[in-house]
Amino acid sequence: MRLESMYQDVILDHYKNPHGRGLRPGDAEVHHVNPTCGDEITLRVRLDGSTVADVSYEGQGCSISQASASVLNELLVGKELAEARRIQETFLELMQSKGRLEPDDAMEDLLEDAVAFAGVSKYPARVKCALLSWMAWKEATAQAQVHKEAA
Amino acid sequence: MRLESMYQDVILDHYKNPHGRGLRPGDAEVHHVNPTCGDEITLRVRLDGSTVADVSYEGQGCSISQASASVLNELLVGKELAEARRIQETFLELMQSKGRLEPDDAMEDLLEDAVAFAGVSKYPARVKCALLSWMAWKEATAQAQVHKEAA
Amino acid sequence: MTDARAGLPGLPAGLLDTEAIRKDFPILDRVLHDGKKLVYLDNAASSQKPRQVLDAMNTYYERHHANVHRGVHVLAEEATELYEGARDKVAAFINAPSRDEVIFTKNASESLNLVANMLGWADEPYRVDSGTEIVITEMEHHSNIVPWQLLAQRTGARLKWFGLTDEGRLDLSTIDGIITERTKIVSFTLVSNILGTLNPVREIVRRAHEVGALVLIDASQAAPHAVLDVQDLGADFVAFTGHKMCGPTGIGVLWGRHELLEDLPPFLGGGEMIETVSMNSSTYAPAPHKFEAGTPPIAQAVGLGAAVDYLSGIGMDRIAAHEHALTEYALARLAEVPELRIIGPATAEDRGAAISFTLGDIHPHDVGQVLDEQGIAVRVGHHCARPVCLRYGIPATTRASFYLYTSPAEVDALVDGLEYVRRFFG
Amino acid sequence: MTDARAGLPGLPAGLLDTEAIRKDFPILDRVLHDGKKLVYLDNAASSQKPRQVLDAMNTYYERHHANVHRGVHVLAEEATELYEGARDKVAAFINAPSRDEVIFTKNASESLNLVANMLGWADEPYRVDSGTEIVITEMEHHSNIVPWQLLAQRTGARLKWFGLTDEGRLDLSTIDGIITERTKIVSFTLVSNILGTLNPVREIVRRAHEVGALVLIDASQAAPHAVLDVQDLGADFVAFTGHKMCGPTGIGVLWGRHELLEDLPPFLGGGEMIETVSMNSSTYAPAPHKFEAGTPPIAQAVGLGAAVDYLSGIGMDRIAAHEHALTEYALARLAEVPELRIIGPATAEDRGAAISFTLGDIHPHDVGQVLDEQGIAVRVGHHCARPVCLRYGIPATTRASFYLYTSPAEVDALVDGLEYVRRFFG
Ligand SMILES: Cc1ncc(COP(=O)(O)O)c(C=O)c1O
Ligand SMILES: Cc1ncc(COP(=O)(O)O)c(C=O)c1O
Repeated sequence: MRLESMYQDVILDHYKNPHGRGLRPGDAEVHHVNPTCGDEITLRVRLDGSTVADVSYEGQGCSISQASASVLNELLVGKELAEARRIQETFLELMQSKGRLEPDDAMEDLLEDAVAFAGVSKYPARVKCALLSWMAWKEATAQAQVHKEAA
Repeated sequence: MRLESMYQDVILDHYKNPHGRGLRPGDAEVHHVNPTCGDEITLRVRLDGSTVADVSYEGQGCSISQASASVLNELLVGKELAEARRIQETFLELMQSKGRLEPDDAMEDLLEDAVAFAGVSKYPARVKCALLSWMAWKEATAQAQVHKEAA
Repeated sequence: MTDARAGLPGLPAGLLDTEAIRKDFPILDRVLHDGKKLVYLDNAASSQKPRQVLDAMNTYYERHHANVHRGVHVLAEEATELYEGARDKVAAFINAPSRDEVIFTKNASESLNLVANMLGWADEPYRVDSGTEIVITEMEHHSNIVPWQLLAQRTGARLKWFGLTDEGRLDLSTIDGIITERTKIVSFTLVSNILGTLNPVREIVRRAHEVGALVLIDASQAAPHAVLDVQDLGADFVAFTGHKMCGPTGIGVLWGRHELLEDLPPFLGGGEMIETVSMNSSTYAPAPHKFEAGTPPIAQAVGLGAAVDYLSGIGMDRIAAHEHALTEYALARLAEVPELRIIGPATAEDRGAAISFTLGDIHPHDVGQVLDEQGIAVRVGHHCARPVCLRYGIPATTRASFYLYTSPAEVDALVDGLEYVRRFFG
Repeated sequence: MTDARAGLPGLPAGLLDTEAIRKDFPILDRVLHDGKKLVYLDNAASSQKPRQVLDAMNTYYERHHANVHRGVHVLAEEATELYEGARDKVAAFINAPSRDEVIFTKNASESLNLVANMLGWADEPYRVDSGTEIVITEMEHHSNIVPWQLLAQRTGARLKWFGLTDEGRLDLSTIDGIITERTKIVSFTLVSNILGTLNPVREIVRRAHEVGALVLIDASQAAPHAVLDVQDLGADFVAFTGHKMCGPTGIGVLWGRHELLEDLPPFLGGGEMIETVSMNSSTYAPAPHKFEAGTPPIAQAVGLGAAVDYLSGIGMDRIAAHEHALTEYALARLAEVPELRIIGPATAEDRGAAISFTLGDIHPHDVGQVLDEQGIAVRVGHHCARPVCLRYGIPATTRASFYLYTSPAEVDALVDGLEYVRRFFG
C-alpha cells in the first residue's frame, strides 16, 4: 500500500519521539517556511572547528517535516562538515528522485534512518516537507562558517 | 445574396455622390469616432428656430458610414426638430433590430432612402458605421440648443 | 430531483438528486489508487466542470473562434456575439442593472487588484492616499489582503481590519471606530473560504456608505453556491471567479456600479480598452472595455456563460438548500469524531459549505495524506488565509467543502476516513 | 510533408503539406454563406486550434482538474504536474536558461503591463520616474504603447519613440539621441502586426545595454512563426500570447532574466504569490510564482504546452520557411492587383507573414465585407496600431495574415476576391 511507503515506522517513531528538539545556543540561526503549506522551522547550528557540534531546532509541521528534522539531528551532529555535506547532498538527491531512485547499500550506510524517506519522494507536495530542515541546516551552516571566519 | 442586402444601390449612390459634404458654419460641432474601426466624423448643426437649417460634415470611413451621413443630410435638413428627432429615433430602432424588423409603409415614408440600411442591421460590426453620423447629429443638436438658449 | 435517500431516517431534506447531477461531471467517475472511488471534497479550492461547459468551449473553438470586436468577417462576428452573450448571461445571473457593469478578468485576484489599483490612481473623491484608510477583515483570502497591503505601502494609506470572535465571526463591536470618515474603501468576503462564515453585509455597507467609503465584496465563495444579487447586496463592487462555479480556469468577474466605472481610471493599458491612440496620448473606451486590455478570455467567457446556464437550470436556491442540508448533516457527523475541533461556526446558520477542522494534534498534512489514500480529496494548509490560523493559534486546518454534486454518502466516507486517520496515527 | 503542388510551376518551394496539417484543425472545414469554404487569413489577430490542443484541455478537465500547488490529494498533484510541466515545455520552446523565468499571464498585454508596473514600483537602478525616459517605436501594438503612456503620466517619465521610414522600417538613424543615459527601458516589437516588419534586434539591444537600459521585446507576432530563442535575442524580457500560436485564449507569457525577476517588485497581490502573510506585512514567493497571483490559467497552460508540442513537432524552422515562401508568393500575386498599395515592406526579406494594403480608395471595411461574402476572413481597421495609420496618412488597412495551414490556393482566392471587390465598387 502506498501509505506505508511514505509513513515508514522509522518516520513515525522519529515524529513521536523527536531527537534534539528545542533551541540551544548556536553560531547561526535561520527561519525557513514552506509557503505551500505553512510549515515553519527555526534552526541553529553550532560548529566546533570543522565539526557539527549541535543542530537545535523548533517548529511546526507535519510528521514528515518533524521526523526529517529529528533524523537530521541524529545523523549530522558530531559529523565532520565535509561528511555532513555529503549526507545532505545525498538526501537531497534521493528526495528529488520522484521515487525513481532505489537506495543501494552505500546510500543506506550513509543515510541510515534517512533512507526511510525514499517513499516520500514520490509525493511532490511532501518533498518540500522532508527537505525543510535540511535546507535550513545548509543555510545556517554557511552563515555559521562566515561568522567564524569573520570572528 | 447577402451582399446586395447591405450594399443597396441607394447606399452606393450616396457613397459615390454624397449630399452636403464639407464643413459650413454651425451652432455646434462634435467629433465622433468609432473605436472598433477608426471611422471618424466631424459634424456641425445649424438651427433656425426649431428648424434644422443645415447639417455639414467631414470625415473618413467606409461606404456605410459615408452614405449614412449623406442620407442624414438629405433627410433632416429643412425638417422641424421634433420631426427630425422622430426620424433619428426610428432609424436607431431599425439599425438595432438585428435584421428582425421589416420596415412597413409608415416607416418607409418616414425614413425614405434611409430604409435602405435595413440590411446593414444584420451585421453587428457595421451597425456602428451606419449610426456614427446620427449619434453625432443627436449630440450636436443638443449642444446647439443649449448654445441658443444660453444666447 | 430529490435524493432517493432523502426520505431515509437521519438524512436531511432538501437534497438534490446528486446521482443524476454527477453524470454531468466526467471526472467524478474517476477511480484512484487501485479501486478507490474519488470523493471530491475540495470544492472551495476549485469546482469540477460539467460536460455542458466543456462542450460549449469545444464548439466555440471548433466552429467559431476568432479574435473579437474588430472583425467584419463571420467568425469574428460570431465570436464577438458569443463573448458578449456570455456577458449578458453573467449580468443576468448576478442581477446587474446593466451588462456594461460586468468586467471579465482572469480570476478573482485580478478583480480585487483591479479595484485597488483604480483607487490608487483615481482622482478625488475616490483616491486612496496618505491620510486615508482602507478597511478589510482578518478572515480575508490572501487575494483580498495583499493588494491592499501593496496599495497601503505605495500610497501611505493606513490598512485597518475587523478581528474575529472565538466563534469564527467578524467582531463588529467597534465598527464605528474602524470605519471612519477617513475610510475610502471597505473590502470583505461574503463567505470565508476557510471558516465558512457568511458575513453580515447590510451592517457593514450601511456604515461604509454613511462615511462615504466604497464597498468591495469578495463573492468568490458565494457566487457558486447561492443566489447572488448585486443590487440587493448594495455594494459598489463585487468580485468572483469562474473556476469555483463550474466554469473554466482563466476567467474572473468584477461587477462595478456604472458611475464608478465611468469615473475611475483604467488599470491595464492596451488593445480593446482604447477609444483612440496617438503616440502622445490616448482616450479610453467606455466600461466594460476600458478595463479589458488585450485579447479577452473569449473561450473562458463562453464556458462561464455555459456554467451559469447550468447552475441556473438547476436553480441557485435549490443548490443553496442542498448545501445547507449537507452542511448541517456534516457538522452533526463530524461532531461524532473524537478530538475533532471545528474552526469556524459550529452550526449551519449563516455559513457556507466549507468546513475547517483540526484533529487532535495530527497535522493536517498527515490527515490529508491518509484521506487521499482512501480517495478522499480535501485541502490542508492555511487555505490562503494565514491570518486566520494565526488568530486561532493553529498551524493549519483540514478543510472539506461541498458542492451541488456532493452526496451524504461522501460525508459518511469522510467521517469513516477520519476514523482511519486516527487509528493510523494512534 | 511537402505540398504536392510545390513542384508545380509558379509555386514556391519550402511549403508544408497543408492538406495534412489542415486535418488537425476542425474549424478549417467550416463552410460559410451557403457553400463558401472558409479561407482564414486573419491569423495575426488569432490563430485556430488543432485538435491536439483541445484534447489536452479536455483530458485535463475530465481527468485531472483541481487547484494547483497546495494540495496533497492526487488530483491536486496531477494538476500541479501538468501546469508546471507546461512551464517546462514553454521554457524549452524559447530556450530559456531556467524554467523559473517563465511567467504565465492572461495575454501579451498583461505581460507588457506587468513589466511597466514592475519598473514603476522598482527601486534603483530600475525605477522609472521623472527624469528618466522610456523608449518605444511608432509601429507598436496599442498594448505596447498605452502601458507606457500610463507609466509616463503616473511617474513623470518621458516617452520617446523611433519613427518609421517610408518603407515601413524603423528609422534608427538617430538611435543615440533616442536611447540615452536617461533611458530606463526600451520596448519594441520583434515583428509588427500591421506592417509585418521584422525589426533589427541586435542594434537596439546593443545601444540599450550600452546605456544601462533594460530591453523588453514584444514577440507576440514572432513566437508563433519562427524559432524564438530568448538567449539569442539578448533582451531582458520577452512577451508573447498563447492564442496566436495554436494555444487557447486566456494565457500569455512573460519571460524575464532571473536576477531581474528576483529584484523587481510584484504587481498583482494574492494567493500563490506569497511566502508568508500576516495582517501587517507579507513576503513573496520566488519567481515565477511571485508574479502569478491567484489561481493561474491551469487548463490554458496545459493547452499552450500542447500547442508548443504541436508546433515543435512540425518544426519552427519549417513553419518559418513555409510562411516565407507563402509571403513571397502573396506579395508577387498582390502586385498584380491594380491600385493595391502594400503598407509595409514590399519584399519578403525581414518580414513576417502579415501583409497590410490599401485598395484604391475603397475603404478597408468595404473590402473586408465583400471578401467575407466569399468566405475569406481578413482583418480591416487600424489593427491596434493607429499611429502607423496616422504615419502613412491612411484611415485603415486590409490585412491578410498567414500561418502553417495557409495554402497557396488561399492566396489565389484572396487575389480573386480582391478583383471581385474592385468590380463591386467599380
Ligand atoms: C504585436 C502585438 N503585441 C501585442 C498584442 C497583444 O496580444 P493580446 O491581445 O493577446 O494581449 C498583439 C495582438 O493582438 C500583437 O499583435
Ligand atoms: C474568498 C476568496 N477570495 C478570492 C479567491 C481568489 O480566487 P482566484 O484564485 O480565482 O483568483 C479565493 C479562491 O482561491 C477565495 O476563496
